[in-house]
Amino acid sequence: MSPRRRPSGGRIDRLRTIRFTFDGTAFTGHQGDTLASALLANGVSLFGRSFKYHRPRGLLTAGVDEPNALVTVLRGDVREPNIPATMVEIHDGLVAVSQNRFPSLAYDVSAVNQLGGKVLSAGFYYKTFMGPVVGPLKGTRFWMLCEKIIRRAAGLGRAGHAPDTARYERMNAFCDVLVVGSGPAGLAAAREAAASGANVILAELDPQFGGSANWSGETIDGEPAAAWASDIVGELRDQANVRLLKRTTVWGYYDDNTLAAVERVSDHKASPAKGAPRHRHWTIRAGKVVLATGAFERPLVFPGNDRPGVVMASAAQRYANEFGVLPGDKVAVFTNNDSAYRSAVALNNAGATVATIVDVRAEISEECHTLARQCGAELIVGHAVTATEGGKKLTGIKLAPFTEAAGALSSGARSVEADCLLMSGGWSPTIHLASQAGARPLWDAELQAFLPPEAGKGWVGAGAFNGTFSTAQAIAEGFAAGRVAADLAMVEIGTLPDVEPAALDPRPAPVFEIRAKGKSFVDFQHDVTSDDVRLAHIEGFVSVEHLKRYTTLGMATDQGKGSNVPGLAIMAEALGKPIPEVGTTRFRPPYAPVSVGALAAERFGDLKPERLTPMHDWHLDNEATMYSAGLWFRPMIYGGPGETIEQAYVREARVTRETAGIVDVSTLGKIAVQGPDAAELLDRAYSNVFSTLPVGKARYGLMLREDGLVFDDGTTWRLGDNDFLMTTTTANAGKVMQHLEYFLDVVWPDLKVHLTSVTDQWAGAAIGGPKAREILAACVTGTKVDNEALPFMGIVHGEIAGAPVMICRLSFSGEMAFEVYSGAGHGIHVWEALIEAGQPFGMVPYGLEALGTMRIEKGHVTGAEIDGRTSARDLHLGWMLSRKKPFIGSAMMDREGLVASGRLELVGLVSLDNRPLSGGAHIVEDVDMDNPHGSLGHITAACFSPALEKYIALALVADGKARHGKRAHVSDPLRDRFGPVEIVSHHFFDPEGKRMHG
Amino acid sequence: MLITCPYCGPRDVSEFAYQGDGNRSRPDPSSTDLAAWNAYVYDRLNPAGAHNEIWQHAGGCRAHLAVVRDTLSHEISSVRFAREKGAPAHGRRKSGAKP
Amino acid sequence: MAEYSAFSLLRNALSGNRDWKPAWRKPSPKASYDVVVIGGGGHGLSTAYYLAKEHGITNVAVLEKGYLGSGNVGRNTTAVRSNYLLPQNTRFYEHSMKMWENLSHELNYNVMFSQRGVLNLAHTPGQLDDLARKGNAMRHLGVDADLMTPAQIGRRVPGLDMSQSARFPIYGGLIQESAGTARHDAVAWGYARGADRRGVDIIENCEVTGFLRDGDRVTGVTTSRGEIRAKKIAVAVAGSTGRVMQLAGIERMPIESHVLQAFVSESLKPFLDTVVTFGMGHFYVGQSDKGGLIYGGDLDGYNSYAQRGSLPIVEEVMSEMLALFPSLATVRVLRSWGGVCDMSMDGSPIIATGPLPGMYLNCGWCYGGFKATPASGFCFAHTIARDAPHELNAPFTLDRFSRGTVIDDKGQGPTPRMH
Amino acid sequence: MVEQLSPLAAVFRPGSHGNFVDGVGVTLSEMAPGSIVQLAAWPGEEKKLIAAITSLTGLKLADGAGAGAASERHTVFGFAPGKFLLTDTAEGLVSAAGVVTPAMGTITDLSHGRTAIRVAGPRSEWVLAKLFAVDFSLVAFPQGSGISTAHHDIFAQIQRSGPDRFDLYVFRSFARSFWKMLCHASDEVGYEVR
Repeated sequence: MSPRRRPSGGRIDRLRTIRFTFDGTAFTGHQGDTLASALLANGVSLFGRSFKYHRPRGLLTAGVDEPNALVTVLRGDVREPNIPATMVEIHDGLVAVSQNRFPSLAYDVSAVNQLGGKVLSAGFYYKTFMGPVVGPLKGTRFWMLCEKIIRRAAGLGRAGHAPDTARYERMNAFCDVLVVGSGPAGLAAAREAAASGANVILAELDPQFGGSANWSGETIDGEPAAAWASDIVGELRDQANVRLLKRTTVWGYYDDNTLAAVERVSDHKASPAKGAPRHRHWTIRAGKVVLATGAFERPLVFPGNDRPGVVMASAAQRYANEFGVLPGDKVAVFTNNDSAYRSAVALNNAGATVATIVDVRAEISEECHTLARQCGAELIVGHAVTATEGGKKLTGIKLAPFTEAAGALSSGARSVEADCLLMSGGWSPTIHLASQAGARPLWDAELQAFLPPEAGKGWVGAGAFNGTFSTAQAIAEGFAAGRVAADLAMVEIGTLPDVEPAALDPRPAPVFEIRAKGKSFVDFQHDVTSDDVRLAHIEGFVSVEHLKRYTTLGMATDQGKGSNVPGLAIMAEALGKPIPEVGTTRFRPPYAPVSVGALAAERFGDLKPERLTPMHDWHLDNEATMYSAGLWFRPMIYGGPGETIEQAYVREARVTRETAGIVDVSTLGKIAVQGPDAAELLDRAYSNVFSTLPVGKARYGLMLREDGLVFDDGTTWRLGDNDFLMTTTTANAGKVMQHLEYFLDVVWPDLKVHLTSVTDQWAGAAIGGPKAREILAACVTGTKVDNEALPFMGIVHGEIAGAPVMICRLSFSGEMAFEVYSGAGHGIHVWEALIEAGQPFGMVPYGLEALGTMRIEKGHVTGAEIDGRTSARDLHLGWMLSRKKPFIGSAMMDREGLVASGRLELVGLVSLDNRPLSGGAHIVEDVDMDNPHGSLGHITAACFSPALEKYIALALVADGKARHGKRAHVSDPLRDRFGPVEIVSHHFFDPEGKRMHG
Repeated sequence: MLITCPYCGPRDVSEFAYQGDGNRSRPDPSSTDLAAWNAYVYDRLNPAGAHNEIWQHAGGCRAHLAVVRDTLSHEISSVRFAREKGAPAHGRRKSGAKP
Repeated sequence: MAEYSAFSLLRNALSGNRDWKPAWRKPSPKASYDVVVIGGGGHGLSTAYYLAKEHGITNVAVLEKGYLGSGNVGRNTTAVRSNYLLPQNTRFYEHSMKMWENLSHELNYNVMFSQRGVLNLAHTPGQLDDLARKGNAMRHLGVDADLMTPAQIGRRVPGLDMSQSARFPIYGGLIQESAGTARHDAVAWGYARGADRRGVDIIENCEVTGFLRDGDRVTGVTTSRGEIRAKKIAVAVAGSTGRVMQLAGIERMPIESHVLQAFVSESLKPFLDTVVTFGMGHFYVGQSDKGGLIYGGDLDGYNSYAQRGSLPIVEEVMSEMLALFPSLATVRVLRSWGGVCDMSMDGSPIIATGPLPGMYLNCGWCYGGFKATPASGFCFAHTIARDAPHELNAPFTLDRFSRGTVIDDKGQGPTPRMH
Repeated sequence: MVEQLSPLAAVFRPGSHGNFVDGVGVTLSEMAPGSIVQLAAWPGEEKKLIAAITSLTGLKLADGAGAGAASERHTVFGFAPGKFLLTDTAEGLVSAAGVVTPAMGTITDLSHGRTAIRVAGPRSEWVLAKLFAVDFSLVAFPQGSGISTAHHDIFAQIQRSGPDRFDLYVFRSFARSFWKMLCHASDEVGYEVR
């Protein structure tokens, strides 16, 4: 048993010894210990270094508000930085290291920063490091040089770069009542709500339920409070309508009572159970929320208040009562309120000597006198601590007479030896979630604290959250809150539970700071001192937000849980205004830091699902290199051995134009447009006319946006009078669907049309080339495919290898081509039959690159040209704009800016130096490699054309059509490619369409 | 935020797609009044307070909903199918301008 | 007022830091001014500063509803860049960039502008071509831009998932080395101090409640601190444009107010010196000099003035961060907040005279306003002083929508949430 | 007739997986009905359409959002105003559905376009709650009824076909990704694929 561990008491299991290391040293602790309690038990007092001055720091708290004792937990190569030691449960094999120190925690060279003293005051960096106005360090350079050095010193823990292999999961939950916090108030609320049959979730951030009942030392109805709590938890655990979540921090209160919580499922284990996550991110939609989140004890601000050994009084009590650990042997207490007296008694009961209790108040209650006597302490009222002594560990304190009214010290200083100083500056209710929910806190001058306002619409509060510091009252409020939340009629609570000992007076003296010589810390982690707050005042940064931003007060990992109110109080004093006039802080999520992994949860490592065509596996089996197109995967090329991408696509395109090729077009968006007004809808949505399209035929259509610019294109097939199959581009399938749905539902609700996404219903294969028809004829049954039965844009129904197919003769490649649609479940079957039929002809499968090559040769547009800025005329599609009817976009498409000269128009380019062109290269009249300028436009797509045996491209060029036949240059400084091109029509190949019309 | 879809019941905002200002009325399709079209396509009511909006339950029944939602509190005071009465009636705040 | 320097810092430290003066005065509003600027954010303050400095107009008041800089200047993710596709935008933002480079000297206030580079990632060959198009467009306007190979990116940005098995593998990127970050609050405070030193009255906690009118002309404002008359009234309240214009009787604007969330992680030892953006979603991340990762993503996607975001976007942003940096799963989010963005119909701002006589309008910054702060103020001041735009803001008119001369860098059309 | 190929074939691993030492929490299977058809009524024609469904399948459908029913052969449920998903273990339902006249509404064959996955077992609600922001409790989601929802990009229609059993219809192209997510989510409770 270590020197500071008491032989009995607390929730730790002394029969179970756990081994862990801290900074490489092996330690032992017990089941139930936190890293903080275990190290404390081992006599460790130095836990970390502060941010700016690298001052040595010990444990200040026992919970989530810890600003000092931050560690990095290592799991193999995976680092988890900045975890408060108070929140780490030890387990066998735990490896933790301290941070922000070099070379070691005990000897940190950056501690020299403390010598900077007042030069490094708040905001000093705004006033210097600007450097010279001229010379090599002008502009931003001097600052950036300084910044390099600053960045080397900055930061707390170090993040690792090894991928985290842990699991994170998300869980959606719904309940009638969510109770946040399981202290006496929360337990009472949960019990009452659950008894009514309501679905209840009880969330507790600690590893065990009970809150203060676990360490208060009180008895409730004759039973130790911890036992009382565990009885209730036992009851709740057996109820089907109750879900108990421990190690669960409710960190966010979002709109409509959506609360976010993170459950640390496996952090306390050496390894998680199979399939179990490390963290589980709960999204809880609650009917009502009971906020029973308790309160934080506040530090007092006085010189040396950050020396290791100075600890919050309630935290010391927790260490003694909950963990059986004494934070010191010889204890002093410094307080402005009654609650610390109970802490002193607790430490005394646990075996510590309480040397002195220093109280700023001149007069204290009889109970406090009794308690001081009970723990054998010298009671020094009307005094304040003015300094702490010792190096990296407290050895004593200095005190002096203090008058509360004047806030002034007077002579008569003395010293007291102590290795631990308990401090208490009053309590701040944990109102963060209520604040997130929009409540504006109210200052209570009696309690010297911000209290939540009256219950909000979605929540009700109970216990210390409300500023109710009596356990008996808190239980009564919990009971009432449980009934309110469960929508039950209020009943008279019989008698208050009998809590011993009786509650003390909760009102502290309004003393926040003892002004004496030396650094007095307000924000411990960020080293913000009371002088920094006053400097902010002198410089006019007096609103609470300016104070925070200028001094960084409250911006540390503890988010100002302890420092906000003292900081405000010091500013208020400087301004000579009451605290509420300085302002209150609005709390934002998260209440406590949350791992990014937990929030990414089920999408960690799987950001987006993959969309696969029915033929996906075939492509992979046939050496396809896949290309991600949105969520889809499509073959880019089918690479032969040793082929480059260019060789592969040129081969695929060439063979297709010579004999035949086949490409998977299943990704095209497909929308079933059905109903008596289907044709009318299409007439309104497309710029061209569809109502005249005969059944059994397809037509190419163009859609504009309302603003008159091009939206999407595709073919639409008329399968019946009232039955159309619309195809869209792959990329815009979802957008087109939403666009049409919007018009049908909101603008034209009278049209009788149903839209259904049938993209996934159909597998599509486009087969093109001079032999395409012969290949089809060889495998299609039930229909002819000759010119008569299947003219250009005709549709037939038949079978391939026994599977029903629908074939439309249309062409993107410019060849005689057919799109063969089959049920997706028959996709591979039909595809393989087509491949087999094509084999005698030497047909090849081709990918997106060859598809792109052939469409460039034909001058067909895709998303690269339909980029949201081009008009139909820019793309030479003006002929598709019907003059016979209005359509979406028709009213806006002729605005002056859209018909002005100088617009970028689609052209073709031919490389005149026989070198490749690239998408994204710009076009200029005269090349200037050193100072590129005068861009006329840019290349949208480029390829080597096997049909033309040239490098060609499509481009958008200012007044492009007028430049046909003229020379220009590519200017691509990013890829150092410059060279001459000829601007030509975008119809490079077979402009009359002889090949596809056959 | 939860939106209570008249068909599907209360659902998380992530299931819905925002379609913007529900106060706009589309000019007659054959109208050539460019000012009216400009107002319809580009101008929006943008009140700080109750706002008539169109949302689509895109991750659900796909119906478009006419929603009245407060842009300061995010509180929703009414939801109905957009197609039932076309665009919702104006419930917007009066201008605070002085004459 | 004393100049700031290392020397003054030392001298004041020796006297216990008791002799500093307020960074700006706290005057009461006068009855009238030559120019009243509504909005004490970055743009309003810089406008006032340049009115005084460039045009000698010093009888100016800046009216701020809350505390100075309480809007988007203190809520953004601090990136400064000029990597735009369309020349109107690139020219304007590049002018801003040049102003940033001397801003600390100009203001005698270290705004910590750090040209650490902004890197856009490409995840498909097509995206890389798109970035090349943008980078070449920048180069043709004299703006620096370079493509990076995956190997170069891997060396520069530790922790990035460079594997080919990534769901969205990295094919390359476009870097603007001169881009970077600045300390956002310092920009507001520096301009405030600079304007104040030139005689501008900065009036905090002064909410405009209405406009004084003489026919169509605006002649002043009513405020929570009384009536203030002015010859010219400049509105620079991006985020609240809808609200303020409504006070002037203008109900409809080509603007929607949307909330954008931002996040900061706990402080980490700096490892990310470049601002990185993801190409398969809306995500960007940088690391501050204090060590916090500052990052954000997409708009929440609905009208809001609440400065409060929703949970689905939080999850989305975090998953995008891990798609790029899988090792950061153990890093913890410290704070999140929301800013209200003026989303315009084409994603570009409006800096113009009007829409009422006597009024000048600066709005529609979407989520790109911070980096524009110097040029916005510079151009707006010019527009106010001369009653005509500077050539840099000449394209950013209010009538460009009806005329069809929109400046749509993302090609999304009149769908503000998509810009 | 040519048999449909399942999009799950490559990732379908029959047997027990995950943490199944204490028994399997869920059983995952592909249902592969012969037919999946969408029926959609014109405004005001919904009752007639429901009657037609009854005449076709013998299933009685309550009036109201999401109402559904099932027999050995057929399942049906409403998933949107006036819209129903109807399945048949046999193929060819779309041609039999001629009882739905054009005056009533439309018929759309989705037999190939949707993949039907069954999640059954005591931990079904727990596993599905990981993926969907929907209250799966029996009170909120009664037996037989159906809903439309989404898991991020993946749209899903779900029918509760038993106290501990849910039938999910997802777009075929997403089915493999979805199946992998489902298996991953089921690891913790142990699952059997069959």
